[in-house]
Amino acid sequence: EVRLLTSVKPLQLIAAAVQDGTGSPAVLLPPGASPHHYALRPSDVRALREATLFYWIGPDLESFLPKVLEGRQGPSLAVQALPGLQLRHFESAEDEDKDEHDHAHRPGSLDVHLWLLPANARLIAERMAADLAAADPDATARYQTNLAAFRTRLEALDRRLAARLEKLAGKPYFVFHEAYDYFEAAYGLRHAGVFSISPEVQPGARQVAHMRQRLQEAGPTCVFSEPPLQPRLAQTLSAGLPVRLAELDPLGSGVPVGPLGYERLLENLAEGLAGCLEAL
Amino acid sequence: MSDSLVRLNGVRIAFAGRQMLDDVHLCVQPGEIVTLIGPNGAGKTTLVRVVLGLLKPDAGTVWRRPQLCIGYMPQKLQVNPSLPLTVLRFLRLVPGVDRAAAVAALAEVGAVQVVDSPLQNISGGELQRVLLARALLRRPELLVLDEPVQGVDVAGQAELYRLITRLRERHGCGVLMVSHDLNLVMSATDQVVCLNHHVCCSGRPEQVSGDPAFVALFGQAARSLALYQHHHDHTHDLHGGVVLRKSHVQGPDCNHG
Amino acid sequence: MSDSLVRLNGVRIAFAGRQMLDDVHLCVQPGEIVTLIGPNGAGKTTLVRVVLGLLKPDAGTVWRRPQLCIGYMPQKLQVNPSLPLTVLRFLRLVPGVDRAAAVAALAEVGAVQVVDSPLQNISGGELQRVLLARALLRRPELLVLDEPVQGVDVAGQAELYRLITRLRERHGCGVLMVSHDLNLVMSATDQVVCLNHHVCCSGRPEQVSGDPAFVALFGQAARSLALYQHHHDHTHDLHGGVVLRKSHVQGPDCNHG
Amino acid sequence: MADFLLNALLAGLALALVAGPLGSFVVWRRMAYFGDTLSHAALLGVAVGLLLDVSPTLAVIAGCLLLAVLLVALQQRQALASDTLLGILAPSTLSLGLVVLSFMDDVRIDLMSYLFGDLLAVGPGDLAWILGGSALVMLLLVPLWRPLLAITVHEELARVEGLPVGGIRLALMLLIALVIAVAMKIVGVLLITSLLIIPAAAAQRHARTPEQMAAGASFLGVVAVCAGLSLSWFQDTPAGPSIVVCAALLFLAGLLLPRRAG
Amino acid sequence: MADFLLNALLAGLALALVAGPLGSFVVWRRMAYFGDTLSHAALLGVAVGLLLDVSPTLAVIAGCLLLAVLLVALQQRQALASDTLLGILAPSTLSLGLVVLSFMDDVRIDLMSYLFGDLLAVGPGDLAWILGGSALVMLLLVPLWRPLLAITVHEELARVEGLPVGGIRLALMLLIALVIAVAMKIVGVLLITSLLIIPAAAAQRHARTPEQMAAGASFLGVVAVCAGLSLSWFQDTPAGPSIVVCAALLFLAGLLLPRRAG
Ligand SMILES: Nc1ncnc2c1ncn2[C@@H]1O[C@H](COP(=O)(O)OP(=O)(O)OP(=O)(O)O)[C@@H](O)[C@H]1O
Ligand SMILES: Nc1ncnc2c1ncn2[C@@H]1O[C@H](COP(=O)(O)OP(=O)(O)OP(=O)(O)O)[C@@H](O)[C@H]1O
Ligand SMILES: [Mg+2]
Ligand SMILES: [Mg+2]
Ligand SMILES: [Zn+2]
Repeated sequence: EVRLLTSVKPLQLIAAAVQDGTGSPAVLLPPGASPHHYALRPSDVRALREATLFYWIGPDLESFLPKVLEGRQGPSLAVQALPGLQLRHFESAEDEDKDEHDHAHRPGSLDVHLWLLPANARLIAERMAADLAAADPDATARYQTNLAAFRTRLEALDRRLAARLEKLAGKPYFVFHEAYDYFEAAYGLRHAGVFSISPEVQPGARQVAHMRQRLQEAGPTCVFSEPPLQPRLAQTLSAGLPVRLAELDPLGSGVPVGPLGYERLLENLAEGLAGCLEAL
Repeated sequence: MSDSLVRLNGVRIAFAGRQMLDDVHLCVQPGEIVTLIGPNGAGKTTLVRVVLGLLKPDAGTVWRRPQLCIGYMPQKLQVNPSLPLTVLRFLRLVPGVDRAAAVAALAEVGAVQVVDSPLQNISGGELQRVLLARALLRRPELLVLDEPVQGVDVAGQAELYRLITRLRERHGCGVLMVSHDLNLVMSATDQVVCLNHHVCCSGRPEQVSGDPAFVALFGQAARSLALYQHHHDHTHDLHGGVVLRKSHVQGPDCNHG
Repeated sequence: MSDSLVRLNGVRIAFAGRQMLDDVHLCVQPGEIVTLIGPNGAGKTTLVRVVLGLLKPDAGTVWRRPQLCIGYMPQKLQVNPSLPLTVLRFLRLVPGVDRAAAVAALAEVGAVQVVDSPLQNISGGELQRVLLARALLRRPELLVLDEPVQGVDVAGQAELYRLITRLRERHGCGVLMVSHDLNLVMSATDQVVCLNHHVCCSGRPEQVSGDPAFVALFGQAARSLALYQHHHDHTHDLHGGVVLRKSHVQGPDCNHG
Repeated sequence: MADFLLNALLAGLALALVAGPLGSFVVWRRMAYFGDTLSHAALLGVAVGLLLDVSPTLAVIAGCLLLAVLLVALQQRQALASDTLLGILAPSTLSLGLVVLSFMDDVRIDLMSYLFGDLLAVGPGDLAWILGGSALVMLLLVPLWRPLLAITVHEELARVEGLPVGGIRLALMLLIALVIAVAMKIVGVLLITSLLIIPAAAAQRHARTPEQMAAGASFLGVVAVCAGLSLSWFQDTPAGPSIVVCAALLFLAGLLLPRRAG
Repeated sequence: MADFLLNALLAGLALALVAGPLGSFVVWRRMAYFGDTLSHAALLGVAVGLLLDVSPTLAVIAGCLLLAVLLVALQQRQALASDTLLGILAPSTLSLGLVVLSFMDDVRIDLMSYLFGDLLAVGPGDLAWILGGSALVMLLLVPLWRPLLAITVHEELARVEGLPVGGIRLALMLLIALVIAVAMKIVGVLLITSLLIIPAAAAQRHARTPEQMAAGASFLGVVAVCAGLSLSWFQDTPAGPSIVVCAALLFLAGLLLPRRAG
């Protein structure tokens, strides 16, 4: 068995699909743990050292990892550096309002939720399959089959989601934290507003007023939060408005680890979105 | 003893193995001025703190009349420097004191000019006077003063001692005082307790000033006050360790042992 | 004036609008004992702090001999209470002092028994002695003492004044001292400066004690020291405000004006 | 004006008013680190609360009150300065919380959300809590004021004069802890600790009595809240931090003014 | 023993040794809040660094040193206690950092990540920094020790005796700030502030001279590091917090022992 370790749960889910039948991948950060308040345990360091293969998103998300990885002998891959991956960068708020213009300015910081794009997941899975085959040549065939099956299932899922979410296009909804851009880009959705662009940066008064106004204008709408966060601002601002509060889980925290886990993650997202928006 | 304000019996206290107070008996009656004298480091402040209940003795009993109202003037006082506090406001921390009462008390101790100064900035002698004023404002039944005129100017010293004597007469309160001013003390005290870790001698000023223990302790300076001189019943080395000890003269107001 | 240790010319300082020092001239020569006397709140400590450079005067000049080594004993000292510090270690903070030297200095001031006690726990009089020992250990050219015997017992007071006089003879250092003990001071001082916001009078003890300004300030208590009495050239109200002012007697060592 | 802004303003003003007198005591008694320590203790509370299955809000408040009691107990036994004791308790409670959490495998909590509120998110329910709580604390402060001052001026003197020093000190700690614990969840620990300390420190320089300082601190806090919310509105900056920055500017301005004639 | 554990142990021991004397000064001078304040100032440094396009590590160190200078300047002008000044500077710098960040729309970075290290992540390069830095600080402390003590015992006395009080104070602040700034990034702010304060406070009770306290603090720090890492290894708890918990236990044990005969 090849010991494969990933930093966060979504990567573990992708790996589980590829490794199906030959082993089960492990994950470093427990779901819900925030990367910067996580204090390492010896078992974490040992797991990192002993894993044959290690995958993480990149220094933009798991900023504590580069230093720990210095002590690791085996290969490790920051998937954000995979060639061919579609990456998105945040833009400044002014640009969002205007129409697309040429992006001459410095690109903003990387949107690290890159696993929410099925095409990216496929690319990651392909790389994992190749690495696994190199590490464990005897099971090459198995990895290839798994990969092919994952690809097929992804295509089917992609079509299903596209069909399901197509009807939602144009329905206004708000997110608590800007985590879904990849997913939205893939299925032609666009949130009408974000409450706080990142947990550390609280919105200013005018932006909150702006949000409140948009919420009022939007009529019946949905506001999505991420499960561990307590969206107090969302609750306060939507008080008295025909607004439904619901949760979206971009990390798949509640999804059981297994070959179908990644698809469940995306399906849960779509389900969450549709479930709320269709009921409006 | 039911009419005494405070009574100590066989109090012992040791700091870090050094016996600081050894079998000390003391009592203060209403209307009586008791003065503690003794060399530096003799344990006078320690004894005062035991009387006040700020220090628990290792042995012996401390009895205070229930609900005894005490006015206390510590030997050194460092007021919290971050607290903006005028002298007036400091005095008005005593319940029921208004500006007029505070000014009157300051006038009595001769410090009325600092009434609006920040407490942390007044001079050493002025602080002593203000602390005394505060102790007075509480209309105490027992006034405890640890070196009340330390740092006070010459004219003020005599004035303050006279004030303390007047107070006793006016309000009938008991006074327990520590002092190094033998000349001023002797004339204004009912009972002198000469302390050097143990009570060397105690009694009326004229008794004490003639006591050999007293003379042994204070030597030259005391000679001018001493009325007569007895046979030494014990002697002290330079810093007051008892070299030889027999019996001591006891003050008339306390029965102990 | 090139051989004086410190020289003040026309120093003025005001706190919160109150003029605290008004046109004060002062100088200290090597081997000379200068004593500041005056009522509480007269500005003695303030003047000392100006001499030491701890306070900048509003007007006037302060000159100190370059590289002057000063031994200072403040009027009140609150040592950082969170610092564990024995008396010995405190004295050894002076460069080049070993245990033997520290013990010798403590013996001179009569506080050798507290050598290993925590500095924060020693009694008031003991602390005064330790501070004096520390000032001595620096082998200063100028010794500045603010009420050095405050809280010291009777025997110790005379002893310490004798020590200060001896020191001047032994090391030839200048001494600037604040004191309320007129009787002790007058016998051991070269120059007395009588301060009450302004210099009331200054000069040799026998000159000053006869000065009308001095008598006006100290009244009764000073009379026993005064040798003769002149015609008042100005009087003071209770707290030292100058009511009428003509010319003052100037000390012989300072030329100013 | 938007109603959320009105809520924020009212909550900010109420907190600024009550923070004036309480913050003065924080400055006098050298407890500047108290707020941060409480937020760390709150984390331990949450961790233990998870273990025992108690509501996190309750756990936070219990953690804060326990810490206050512990602090008073340590102060009584120990010669250490308050700030050192707080400096010990803060990392210790946080670390204990983290160790406890590490024994629980599958917890999904956003620890920070228990600690960091947002002034702009104050709803009508929160506002009622803050207004009611502030009024209650103010009422409790009235009879406590003189004894509190007495033990702050000089503890031994107060003890000799017959005041129950330990009890009064405990009452003060509990009062401050309660205000911080409640405000922490609603407006955030950053804002409440700043409102306690900065206006009081700014007022100190120009006050001559404790009452002037407390009132001045309340006043400066009110000014900071108004200015900060305006800044937030016109420059679209985060509300809490803007108030803190305005308070800091007021403090700096106070440094430049000459000290009030003593 | 695993090499990462060896690295952690060596780094922990070096820091514990140097934290003994430095931490004693932190306790004596009432700067327990200094570490936290520096971490907040560092955040402002990072935010400004992002604006000016400066390397974050440099920005962190610059922020910390600037704060130290600012603190010394304020202490000279102002009658406020150190802990109050720190209590003003900490939230102010943090808030200013947050306000600055809010002007940068396109930055969605995890600010904290620039500040927090982890003892188990210490690599050979970090270790070299820590060992070299600790040795250097120890060397610098030798000539500074006596003047530092003198200004800590009584500042006016030291000034009269001709010591350059301002300069010495600044030197101490910069030394502590530098140690905290470097250690913060490598082992985390939680661990370094705890190593500074807790062992020193525990040693104070039983020390009779400043040197005994500093040595005792170093010793207790070393014990806490060894015990904490063992706890972490055998119970699989996070390393830094385990050391802090062990240090706190040592402090509590010291409370139970009788105070050393004075
Ligand atoms: N808390 C303490 N721990 C250890 N020793 C102490 C403590 N308090 C006082 N002492 C010691 O006890 C002795 C007596 O102190 P005390 O203050 O009672 O003397 P005193 O008679 O008031 O002297 P003074 O006339 O100088 O004020 C001193 O030598 C002092 O060092
Ligand atoms: N920093 C200050 N701010 C305001 N007033 C001050 C300050 N320092 C001293 N004073 C005032 O100046 C006056 C003189 O104080 P100073 O300490 O010089 O008196 P002193 O002559 O030493 O008196 P004492 O004999 O009592 O020690 C006092 O009335 C005091 O209130
Ligand atoms: Mg005494
Ligand atoms: Mg004076
Ligand atoms: Zn996210």
